[in-house]
Amino acid sequence: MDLHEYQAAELLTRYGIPVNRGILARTPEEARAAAQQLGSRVVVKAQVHAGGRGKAGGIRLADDPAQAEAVARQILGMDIRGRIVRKVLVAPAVAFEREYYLGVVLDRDARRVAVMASSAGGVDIEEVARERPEAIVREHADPCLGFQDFQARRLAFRLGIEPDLVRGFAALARQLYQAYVDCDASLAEINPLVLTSDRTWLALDTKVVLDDNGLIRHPDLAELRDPEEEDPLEREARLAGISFVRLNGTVGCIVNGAGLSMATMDAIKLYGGEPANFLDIGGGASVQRVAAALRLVVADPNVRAILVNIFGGITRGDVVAQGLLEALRQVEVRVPMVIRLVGTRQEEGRRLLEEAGLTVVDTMEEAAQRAVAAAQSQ
Amino acid sequence: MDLHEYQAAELLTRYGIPVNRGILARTPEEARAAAQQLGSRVVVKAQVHAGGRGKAGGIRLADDPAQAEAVARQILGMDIRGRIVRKVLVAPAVAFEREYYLGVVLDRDARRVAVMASSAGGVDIEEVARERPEAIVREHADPCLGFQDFQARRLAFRLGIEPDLVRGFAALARQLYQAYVDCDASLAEINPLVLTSDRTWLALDTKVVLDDNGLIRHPDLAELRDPEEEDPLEREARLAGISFVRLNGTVGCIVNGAGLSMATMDAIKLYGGEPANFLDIGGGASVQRVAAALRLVVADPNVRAILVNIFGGITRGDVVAQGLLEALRQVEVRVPMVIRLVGTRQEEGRRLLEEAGLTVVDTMEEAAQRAVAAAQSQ
Amino acid sequence: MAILVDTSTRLLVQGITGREGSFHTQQMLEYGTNIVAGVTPGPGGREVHGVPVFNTVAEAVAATQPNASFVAVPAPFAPDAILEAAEAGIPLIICITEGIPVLETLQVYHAVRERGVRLIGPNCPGLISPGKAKVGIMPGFIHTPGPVGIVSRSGTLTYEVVWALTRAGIGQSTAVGIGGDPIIGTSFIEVLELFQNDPETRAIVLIGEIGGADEEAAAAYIRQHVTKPVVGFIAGRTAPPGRRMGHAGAIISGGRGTAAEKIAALEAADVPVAERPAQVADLIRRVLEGV
Amino acid sequence: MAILVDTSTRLLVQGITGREGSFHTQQMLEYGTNIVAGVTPGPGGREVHGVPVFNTVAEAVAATQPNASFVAVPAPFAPDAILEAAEAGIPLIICITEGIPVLETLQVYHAVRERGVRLIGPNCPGLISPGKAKVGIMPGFIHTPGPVGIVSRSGTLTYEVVWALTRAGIGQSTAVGIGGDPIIGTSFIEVLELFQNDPETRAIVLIGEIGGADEEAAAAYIRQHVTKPVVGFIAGRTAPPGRRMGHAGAIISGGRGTAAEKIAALEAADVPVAERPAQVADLIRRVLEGV
Repeated sequence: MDLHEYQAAELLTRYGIPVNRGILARTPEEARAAAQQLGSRVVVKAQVHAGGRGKAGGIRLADDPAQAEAVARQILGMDIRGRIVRKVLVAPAVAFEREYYLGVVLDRDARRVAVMASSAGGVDIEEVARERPEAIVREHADPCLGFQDFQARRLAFRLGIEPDLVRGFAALARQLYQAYVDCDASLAEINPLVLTSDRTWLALDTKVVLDDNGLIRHPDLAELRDPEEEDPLEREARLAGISFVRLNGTVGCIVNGAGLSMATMDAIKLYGGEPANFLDIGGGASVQRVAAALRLVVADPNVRAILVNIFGGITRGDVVAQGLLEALRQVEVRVPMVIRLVGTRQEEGRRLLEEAGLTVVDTMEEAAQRAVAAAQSQ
Repeated sequence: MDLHEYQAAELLTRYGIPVNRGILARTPEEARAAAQQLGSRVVVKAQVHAGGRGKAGGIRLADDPAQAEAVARQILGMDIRGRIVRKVLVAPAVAFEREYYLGVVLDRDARRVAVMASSAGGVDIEEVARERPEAIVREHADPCLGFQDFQARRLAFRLGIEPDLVRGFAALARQLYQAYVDCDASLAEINPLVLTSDRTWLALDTKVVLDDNGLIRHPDLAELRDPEEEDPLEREARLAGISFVRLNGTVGCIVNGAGLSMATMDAIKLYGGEPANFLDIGGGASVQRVAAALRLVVADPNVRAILVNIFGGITRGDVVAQGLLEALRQVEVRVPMVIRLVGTRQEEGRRLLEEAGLTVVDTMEEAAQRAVAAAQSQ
Repeated sequence: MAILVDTSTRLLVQGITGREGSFHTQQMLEYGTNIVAGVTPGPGGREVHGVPVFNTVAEAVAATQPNASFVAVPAPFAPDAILEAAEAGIPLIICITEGIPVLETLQVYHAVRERGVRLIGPNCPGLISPGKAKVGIMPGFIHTPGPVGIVSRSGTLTYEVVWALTRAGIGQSTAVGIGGDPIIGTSFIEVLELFQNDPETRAIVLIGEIGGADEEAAAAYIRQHVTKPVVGFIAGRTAPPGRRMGHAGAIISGGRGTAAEKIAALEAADVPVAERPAQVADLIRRVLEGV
Repeated sequence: MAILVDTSTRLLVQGITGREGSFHTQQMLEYGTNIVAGVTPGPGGREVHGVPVFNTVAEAVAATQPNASFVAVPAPFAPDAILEAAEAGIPLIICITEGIPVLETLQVYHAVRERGVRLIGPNCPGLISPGKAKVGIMPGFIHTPGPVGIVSRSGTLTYEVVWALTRAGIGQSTAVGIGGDPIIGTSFIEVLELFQNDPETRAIVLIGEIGGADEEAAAAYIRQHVTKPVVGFIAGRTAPPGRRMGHAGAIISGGRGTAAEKIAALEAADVPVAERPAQVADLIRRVLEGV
């Protein structure tokens, strides 16, 4: 789950990290008042779950309250990568000497949490990672002892940070790590972390992503989810326990299992079609889930055909078939539908579906071919 | 550092442990008011850093506020093992079905923290430990993962706790362990932990001892030190960084190093004397420390002779001697004093002391014999 | 032979009284797996499908000497259950639980390794040695004994491949679902090593997905250490780039993890990669005939 | 020969710019110890008594290849310093710092063990192989080379015994102060084993104190594994019973830890126990002549 910048800032502040927090505004007038209150040159930043805010024009400087109101008016309502900006953060514009990068993330390959830092902070950090990987230093936290002070200092020394600033940098890195671990984060990042002109550390922009699986342990953090930011379909999917990603093709997919879902999409592509979505209904194939999945797929106007691929496994084929039929009674489907069903007693299930006039096929390949053909003939 | 029962109760409550907390009272009238407020039969308990409160009459039941006032009057001012009772805790008298014991302590031999429990809680737990060690079950916390839930449950099952009560007991044991670790405790104990007549868990008496070395990490806990409870001499010793334990003999000791201090006491005893104290001035032998040590020793009216045993080591003997002489200018000593001094340039040191009219000897054995003789001839 | 589980497996089921635990206990018993005990903290002395239930793993171990444990308890309790089994000395733990926070799995990962215990999963379908033992949630009927070892990060996709093999008349020695979480107890490489050393296994199928670099690591391992023929399948050729995990995610992954890279790595290790799950059966037939 | 430190020791001093670190660096250099580097986070490129100072242990290791580290940093930073040295692969760490919270030492204890590193201390005087190397805070001049190995939980009391031996003309192979904290990195037993295997050591002095059960464990070890003569001294015969650590302390210690019990355990292992420190010299002379 993504947090907004202002939420991440509040969270990291609790861990002692000095963040340039600012004031949240929902209207241009609020932005003006915020700028007035701050009494300085400000930066107005779109609060939206989309990357590339800066390049999209979602981050602007304003010299005075009037200008803050004006740029907030431009930013609010802006569409950034499909997300409408509904909030801006108004923060003091800060004079700084240098920009650093500091981030905490799981390193799957090392089976450890990695803390990474660079003296080449700012928007081009990924370019730095590609072109000068040695400019990014990293330490792996110990599985038992965590991220230790000497490791934090070592990051600082390796970046050439001056001795009098090392302790502060190390403390900050450890606070960021602690926040990451305590909150079950997937990512905790400060970019840029700046050294201000009076030689203090300040986090200008922060990013925190939480592990969805960890939210059950953190009800307070779960409440930070912003309903305004959620696509209504994605919200429905989440509440129904369905993994769903909307794409641009014409063949809607309903599959059980993430790997099989991807393989099904691959097969659609292989036979010349384009998947309209990734959709994994998870284990089993309850009426409720299948109905929710159908609703998600038919809500997409691009969908010209639907492919249902259920490898029922232990679940009996006739039970799955009954579930599908029941779901079809709840959701109106106006495009052709191809069903592929495997499971104990799959023949019985197939018969039930065919009796209801549905197209049932034996293999995934055949299903993909038929669905692609159906979509293309619409 | 010992905490009072009421302090321990407050601390453990913060960790979610249900403690029969009660109200602190400093006068009989306050005890009466507390009983009135509680509105039930109460128990009035001396709050004093001494064991065996119960057997000394420091814990009494009272049926009503008037009786609470009366028993508080008896307990307040009582001398329990040399400690004057200045506070009592007035807590509801609780009806319970069974008494358990639950404790967390470092197991030096296992190099692990041990969590121990017994269904034979109450004052006789140590007798149980001696006579039926199998009645006490224990688990060692993992150095990396801590005290795990399955271990806590296992303690409960091994005590034969009914299934519906296991989860509550396990939660409580883990909370006690967490409090122990978070606070750098040396001991965290609930005795008795009772199962009330409505089948809920309640800590009737709690005990927490903190690791003095850990207090630097816990300024809030360091503030819980009760100056009323500290012997003025022990307080002076603590502030001067001196380890000091008062005993009943006549030969006062001033030694550097704990092991050497004990060996010096052993030598005094070996030659027929009785040490008046254990006193370790720690590393080096600064004027300040030696002066403080002299003050501590001469404050004891039983002291008939003083033995100073300094193995100066790297510190030069003449420097130690000058320190001793300076300390003697600050503190008036009216009993004979035998000094044994070793260190680089010990001869020079010895000469300085002898010139000042002090008895200086070469070996610890000789020093002990002379000091014992001096004390006995007084 | 087979790997990890066979007729000598004495299985413990943790969470046996739960809905999942009870259902799969029945399914596994029906398949012929020797389930010797179950654990659920609570009233001891019960039975589930004729299997005795204990309060603690220690008790179950003392009474019934299991040599493998199937963990089917909900996510909030699963790490503790795994550690309880590991501490009790059970050498093989299969955890099907999904939804465990990854930082908890990370702790468990290192703890079980330190104790010399093998963990399969979490969030995996388990494993099956057809005709010998099933310790998992996969449908038994799609499997048939034979010479092909299967190792996969996926669940239903594995069933798909197994089903294709079985329908093509090609049996399996053992099929291992290692799970799709970012941190899993046992990686491709470790299972490949077991298959390499298993006399019954004559060919290996590796089923991967986009994300992470385990397939690339497996390819490097195959190149160096695996002499038996391996056939691959990678799901996610057409998947859009996954959610970006900030700059940090991009830095740490170094842009790896796409299907194209995984396929290239496998092909560079002489592992033919199927385009469709069913094609795996064709490729396996070819390599088996070539052997 | 000698144990643990000798002329091949290349010492790193952590906290070299501090008051203690700087003073003892000078003292150890004067004794002839080969100090190759110091570490203090801060301005690098300095020198202390001619020893180059680095910001991190990793840098110091890369530049100067130390094989032992002397940790003289204050308690709040000492655990981190020990772990930094351990992580950098330094195989022997001597920590003189006192006042480390015991639960921190406990973590460090397990972490260094896991890394195969030997920690002496904390809160110990260090160790010395007379005439070869001094890695500690003991006065060098009281020592003289010879055949007696010393292991002790105490500081100045050890000096007392060493001084008695030296004055009696009996030299020492190595004297090791293992420290008096409840948790220490290296126990009596491990040092006894080293002395047993050291050809130069012909007799061993064990100096214990009341509290804990390490002396009893050492006695049992001596009985089984030590063929060289051992002489003991236990301080605290007349000490009053220490502060009771609640019921839990009584339960866990089982009432052990008194001087009488320790002496009885040693005597049962044929270890003569001196009544006075100076008497150790007499007993050692007797066993050396008996050898």
